[in-house]
Amino acid sequence: MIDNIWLVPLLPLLGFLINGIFGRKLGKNLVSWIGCGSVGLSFLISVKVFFELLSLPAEQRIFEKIVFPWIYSGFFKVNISFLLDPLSGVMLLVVTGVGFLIHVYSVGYMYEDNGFSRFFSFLNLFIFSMLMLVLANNFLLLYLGWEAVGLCSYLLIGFWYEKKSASDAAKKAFIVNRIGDFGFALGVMLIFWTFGGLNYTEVFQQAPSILVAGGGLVTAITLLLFMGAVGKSAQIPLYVWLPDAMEGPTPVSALIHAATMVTAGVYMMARCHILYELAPFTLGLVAVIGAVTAIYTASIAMVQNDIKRVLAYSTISQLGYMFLGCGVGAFAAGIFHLMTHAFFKALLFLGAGSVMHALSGELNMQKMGGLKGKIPVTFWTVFAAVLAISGIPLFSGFFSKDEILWKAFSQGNLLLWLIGVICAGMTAFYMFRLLFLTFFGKSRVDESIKSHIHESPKIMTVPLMILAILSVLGGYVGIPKSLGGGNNFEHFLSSVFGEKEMIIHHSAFTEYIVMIISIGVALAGIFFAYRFYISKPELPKSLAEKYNFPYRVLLNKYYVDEFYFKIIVNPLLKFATFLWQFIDIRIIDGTANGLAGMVNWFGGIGRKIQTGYVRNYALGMVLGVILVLAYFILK
Amino acid sequence: MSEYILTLLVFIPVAGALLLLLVNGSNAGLLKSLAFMVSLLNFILSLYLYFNFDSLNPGFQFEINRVWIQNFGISYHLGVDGISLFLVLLTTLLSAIAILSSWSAIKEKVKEYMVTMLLLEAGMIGVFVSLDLFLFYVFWEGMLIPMYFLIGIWGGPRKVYATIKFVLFTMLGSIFMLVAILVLYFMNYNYTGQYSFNFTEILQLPIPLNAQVWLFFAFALAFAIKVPMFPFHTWLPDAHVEAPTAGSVLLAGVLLKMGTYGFLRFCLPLFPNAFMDMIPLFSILAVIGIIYGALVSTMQKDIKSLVAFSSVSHLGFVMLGLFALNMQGIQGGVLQMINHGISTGALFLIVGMIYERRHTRMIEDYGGIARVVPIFSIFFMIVALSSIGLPGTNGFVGEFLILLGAFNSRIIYAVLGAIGIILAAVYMLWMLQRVLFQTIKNEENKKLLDLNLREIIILIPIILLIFWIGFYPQPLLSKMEPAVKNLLEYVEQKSDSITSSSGECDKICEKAEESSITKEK
Amino acid sequence: MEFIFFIILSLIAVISALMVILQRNPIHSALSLIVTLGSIAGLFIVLKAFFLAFIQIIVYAGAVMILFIFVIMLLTLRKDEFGQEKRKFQRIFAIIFSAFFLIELFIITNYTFFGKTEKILFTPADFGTPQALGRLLFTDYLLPFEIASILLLIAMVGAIFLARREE
Amino acid sequence: MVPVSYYILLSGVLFSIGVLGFLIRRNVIVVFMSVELMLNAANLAIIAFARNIGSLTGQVIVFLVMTVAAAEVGVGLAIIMMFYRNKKSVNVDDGNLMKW
Repeated sequence: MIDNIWLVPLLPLLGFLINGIFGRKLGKNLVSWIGCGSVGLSFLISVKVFFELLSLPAEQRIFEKIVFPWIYSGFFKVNISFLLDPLSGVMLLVVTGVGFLIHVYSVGYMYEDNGFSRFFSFLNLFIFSMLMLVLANNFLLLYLGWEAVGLCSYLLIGFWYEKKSASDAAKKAFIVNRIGDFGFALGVMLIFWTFGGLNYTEVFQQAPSILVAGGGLVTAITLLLFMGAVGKSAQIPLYVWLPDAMEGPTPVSALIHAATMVTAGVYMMARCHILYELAPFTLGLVAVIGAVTAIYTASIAMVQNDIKRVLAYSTISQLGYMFLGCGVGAFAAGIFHLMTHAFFKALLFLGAGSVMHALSGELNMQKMGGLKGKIPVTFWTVFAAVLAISGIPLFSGFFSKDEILWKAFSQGNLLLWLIGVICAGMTAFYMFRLLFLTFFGKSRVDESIKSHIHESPKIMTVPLMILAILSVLGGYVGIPKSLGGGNNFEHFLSSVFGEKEMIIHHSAFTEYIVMIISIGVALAGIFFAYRFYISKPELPKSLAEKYNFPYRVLLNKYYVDEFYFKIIVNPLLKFATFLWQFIDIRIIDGTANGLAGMVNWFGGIGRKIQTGYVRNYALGMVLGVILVLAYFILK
Repeated sequence: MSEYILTLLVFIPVAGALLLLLVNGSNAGLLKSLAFMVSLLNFILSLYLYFNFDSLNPGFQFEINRVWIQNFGISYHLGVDGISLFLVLLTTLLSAIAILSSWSAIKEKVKEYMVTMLLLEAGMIGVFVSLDLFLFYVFWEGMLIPMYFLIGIWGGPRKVYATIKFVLFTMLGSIFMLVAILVLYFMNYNYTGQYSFNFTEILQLPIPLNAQVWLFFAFALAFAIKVPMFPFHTWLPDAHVEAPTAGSVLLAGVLLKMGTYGFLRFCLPLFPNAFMDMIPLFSILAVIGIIYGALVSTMQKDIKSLVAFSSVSHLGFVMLGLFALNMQGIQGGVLQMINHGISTGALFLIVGMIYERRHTRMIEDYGGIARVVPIFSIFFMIVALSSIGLPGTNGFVGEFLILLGAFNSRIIYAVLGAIGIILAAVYMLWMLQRVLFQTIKNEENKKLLDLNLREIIILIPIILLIFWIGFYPQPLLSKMEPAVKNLLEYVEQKSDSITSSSGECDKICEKAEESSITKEK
Repeated sequence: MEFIFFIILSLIAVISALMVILQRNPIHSALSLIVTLGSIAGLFIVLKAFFLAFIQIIVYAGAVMILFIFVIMLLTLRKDEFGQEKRKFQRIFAIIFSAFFLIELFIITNYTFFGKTEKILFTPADFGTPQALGRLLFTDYLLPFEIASILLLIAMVGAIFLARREE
Repeated sequence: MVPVSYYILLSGVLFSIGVLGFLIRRNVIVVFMSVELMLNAANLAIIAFARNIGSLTGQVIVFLVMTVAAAEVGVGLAIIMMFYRNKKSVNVDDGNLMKW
């Protein structure tokens, strides 16, 4: 079965083509069957392939399949080919699994929308491109998947293209991604320049020999690739597009901006871990950016009122965590957090979607409250996810986040660990704030909607429940040794990341203390949230007035968008107008028309000689004779 | 048969044009279908060319070499190799599509229109297949005349200014080229003792370095104007905005490629040393072209001038590829020529279609038409993405190879060139957003009717080509590879031989100078 | 002896030439032109071109000048009013140019001829006679002769056509 | 024997007088006469040379020049007649239709 791995990406592609071309004529349920069926089938195949992979002994767990030659030019040989190893196996499961659940969910969610078939075709296209990205065995195919995923997020964010804000957000997402891809493309070229080939196996085998550890070249390659990751996974400089991407339908946010696409950067980092290990400077930078992004976006999330914006900022901050994990060298922990995050963040988004569904599109948390009784299933599933993300023990978030914090601590960079812990506290705070504002307290829902709040249909709640189970049990795959677990997740990935034992110079005891600190911080966060939003609801308002300036800064997202606009976008457009109006029309066209004008002017002078007086011409003749004679005399 | 195919390819449209002259001008239907039949036949013939093109032999194939004017040594020498094969295919394809697309667009003087189109096609194919400098020049200038009439008669409001500017710009360049051809002609006489314009013979001529530089600049000016490279590009937006749809499809799709083809076919092999010295200058100009073209097109108000400036940017990429002077760069350049022909040609077709319905090209007159004309917007979206160079479409393969080639030659050019990718996304998506998306404000947009069958038939082959080259460019690349490899080896070997033996060549150079003086007296 | 004739005739020629251009009345300038032509004919005789001298007198002085006088009379010209010259610089330039022209001729002549060709080569016996000229005309230069006759014919037709009275 | 250069000098002087007249006078007929004068000066020079080298060809040339001169006067005067008929004046400056 492992041989026809190419079936996994092919099915969503077929789904895309069928829904895309014949969508209108097929009718909604056939479209939904094709859409979900294709992803479901590829999920089953990937599960089977995953277990086949598991059955192989550790070091044989790598399988390449060349499908057909893509670009051959001189010694630049690249073909469409797939690589299956534990890392891509895990990603495969996450993408197709979570993807399938979201497909099922969106059948219910998007049922009334008349672009139904178009939505499903784009979703399938997205799954296809994400699978190409994950299964690629060379950097160029990775780049293809990379940009194709950017395209799908463009199409899906701008799905309701009537709304100007939606098409603006889509354009912004694509362009910011494109800036990241600019760096990524240069990285790929630099790799080709140094190694003469783009295949992973080739590059990673020759890497230690060709690249000098910590040298300029490897740092350049890793930095450029990281630039691509920053663009795609919305880290500090290029994160501005993710909050606006909430304009798209909620399942899109769940699938693309929580579970799969944004994690592409982390996957790429994990995939090129050999290169990154050779470039300590880049690793340090990655860790710092990860940590700073985490705490920065967590601070913004604390004051946002739009439920989806809160989740968007929390995604960026969790991604910051994953980069922090990779930055400190714990790639396995990063991927583990990626997996668990995919589960509970997708659940949160879908939960928010079903809340919106219930309140017929209401997004502002200030106009919610007291929904606990009315939509119980959504409440309990979201509650499970909130517990998981805040790092409460026994839930998946705890294991993966704690793993990263522990690895950060054990690697000795305490500052990063401290930032991580504070951020964990903030996460707990804003997640429970979200929970309390939407589900607890008195209902601030306005009258018209209040009457027909209803629980979402079964087709939406079943995926919620499955995701809830996953977000709870997901953590048990990687229970750390110190808590008696075999940490077989890391063990499983070791064949990819190599069996290097972290130099644990701390005893297990310190690990417990670290764990207790992080739990304590999380509980503190919850307590504050409880005090702010349940016991004394007016407290946040008074706090807001007192510290008005910081509050307003946080509310407007540190004015970063306006800053970017003023510093980059406006000058660029002004410069472009200048180029066009001044250089193009004034100078170049000016010279061309000027040349014509000059010829015209000379003509004018020439014309004046024709005075019309016969005697002038006589004079001219005689002058001519004189000059000729003079010439002969002087010669 | 294989020897006459190229002559047939060039002269069938001419025969078609003559045939059309006999048909009386009133029944336009017959005229149009006849013209389309001729161009279709020509396209099928070029497919024959494609299928029995032996992709292993790097030299010229389907060659025909007859004497044309004996005492001046002008020969009727046609030939096709890996590089020009696909350009010929592109020409025949685009001409057939252009004629089909002007079915409803052209109302008055249909006969003259079809005759000019067919003559234009003949001229264009002639340029790509002629291997005699004189013959090349004849086609190079000859092709200008139909284009002049196409823009001049059936163009938009400022058509006269645009077409005169177009012809004068090209003429200015080609005058210097003519002088250079004559200098080569006399040098050849001194070196071999008999007069000949034959390209393959002139190739053997070892030209000393100082002569090479001047001759290179003469040729380069003519081709740079045609490409168009940065300072000489202002004729392009005017010509495009004023040209009828079919005219601008051919103008963008084929005429611009003659400049880059000229660089590859004539400048590189004839003057390798000068070419290598000029790499920094031309690469910088190419990069400026890319960024300048992209930036300026963001601010355009008119869709056609936006697409025109975008082709300045795309051809800047092609030039960057050519001047990278390695396998990837040149192959990318040639492939990008074809891709640009397809995607920008399609863009102009699409703008033409919407223009036929709304009679305006201003972006702000549109908005939110995706709801009203879904099929049109899907095609528009796909072609726009292919022109941005999205992986999976044809643009990406060419652009990536070019940037890779530029990266291998000098990293800074690739980095600056890559900025072009971002800007490409900016202007194209912004335009798409303002045209297709957002809410419908304008009443007329509501009454737009979607593409009819004919228009869909026009666009289908293009969309197929876009994805075929995007996912499986091997047939094109493999057929190009021997020709490009041979060209590079030849240039390498010739440039070394010239630098090493430059002493001996100076003697020839002096002789050439004073002998050409004696000629004039 | 010959020299004296030459001096007298050339003086007459120069003075009458000046009179031609300086006279106010065109009739007087026409008459002085006839005197010039006569003096030139005299010079021809000095140069032993007898036949030509007579032709000069008959054709030029006789026919051409008569035409001139005829036209002057026909057009009943009053005296030229040397009115205000519209284009002032014209006169000054004219004088400068002709002076220049004269100087250049002097330079050329003395530069090329003075003192070099004093002696006369042999002169055939019937040098200036009509027989010699006639023989030459009708043998070697027959074609120019015929063309000259056609030219005259055309000139006549042209003159008649141009000067006919409109109906 | 009178040296040739004197004759040439004489014809030069006559010719310049003709040029002067041609440039100064405003009366068409006088201009025309000065042209005739220039022509005769040229004839004189030709005969002088012919005499000097003793060839009869010079005389044939002058003979033909005279026929041409005669034709020229015929046509010239006809033109002057036309000019007068149109412009009612003989002043050269009135013929300025060619003014830019």
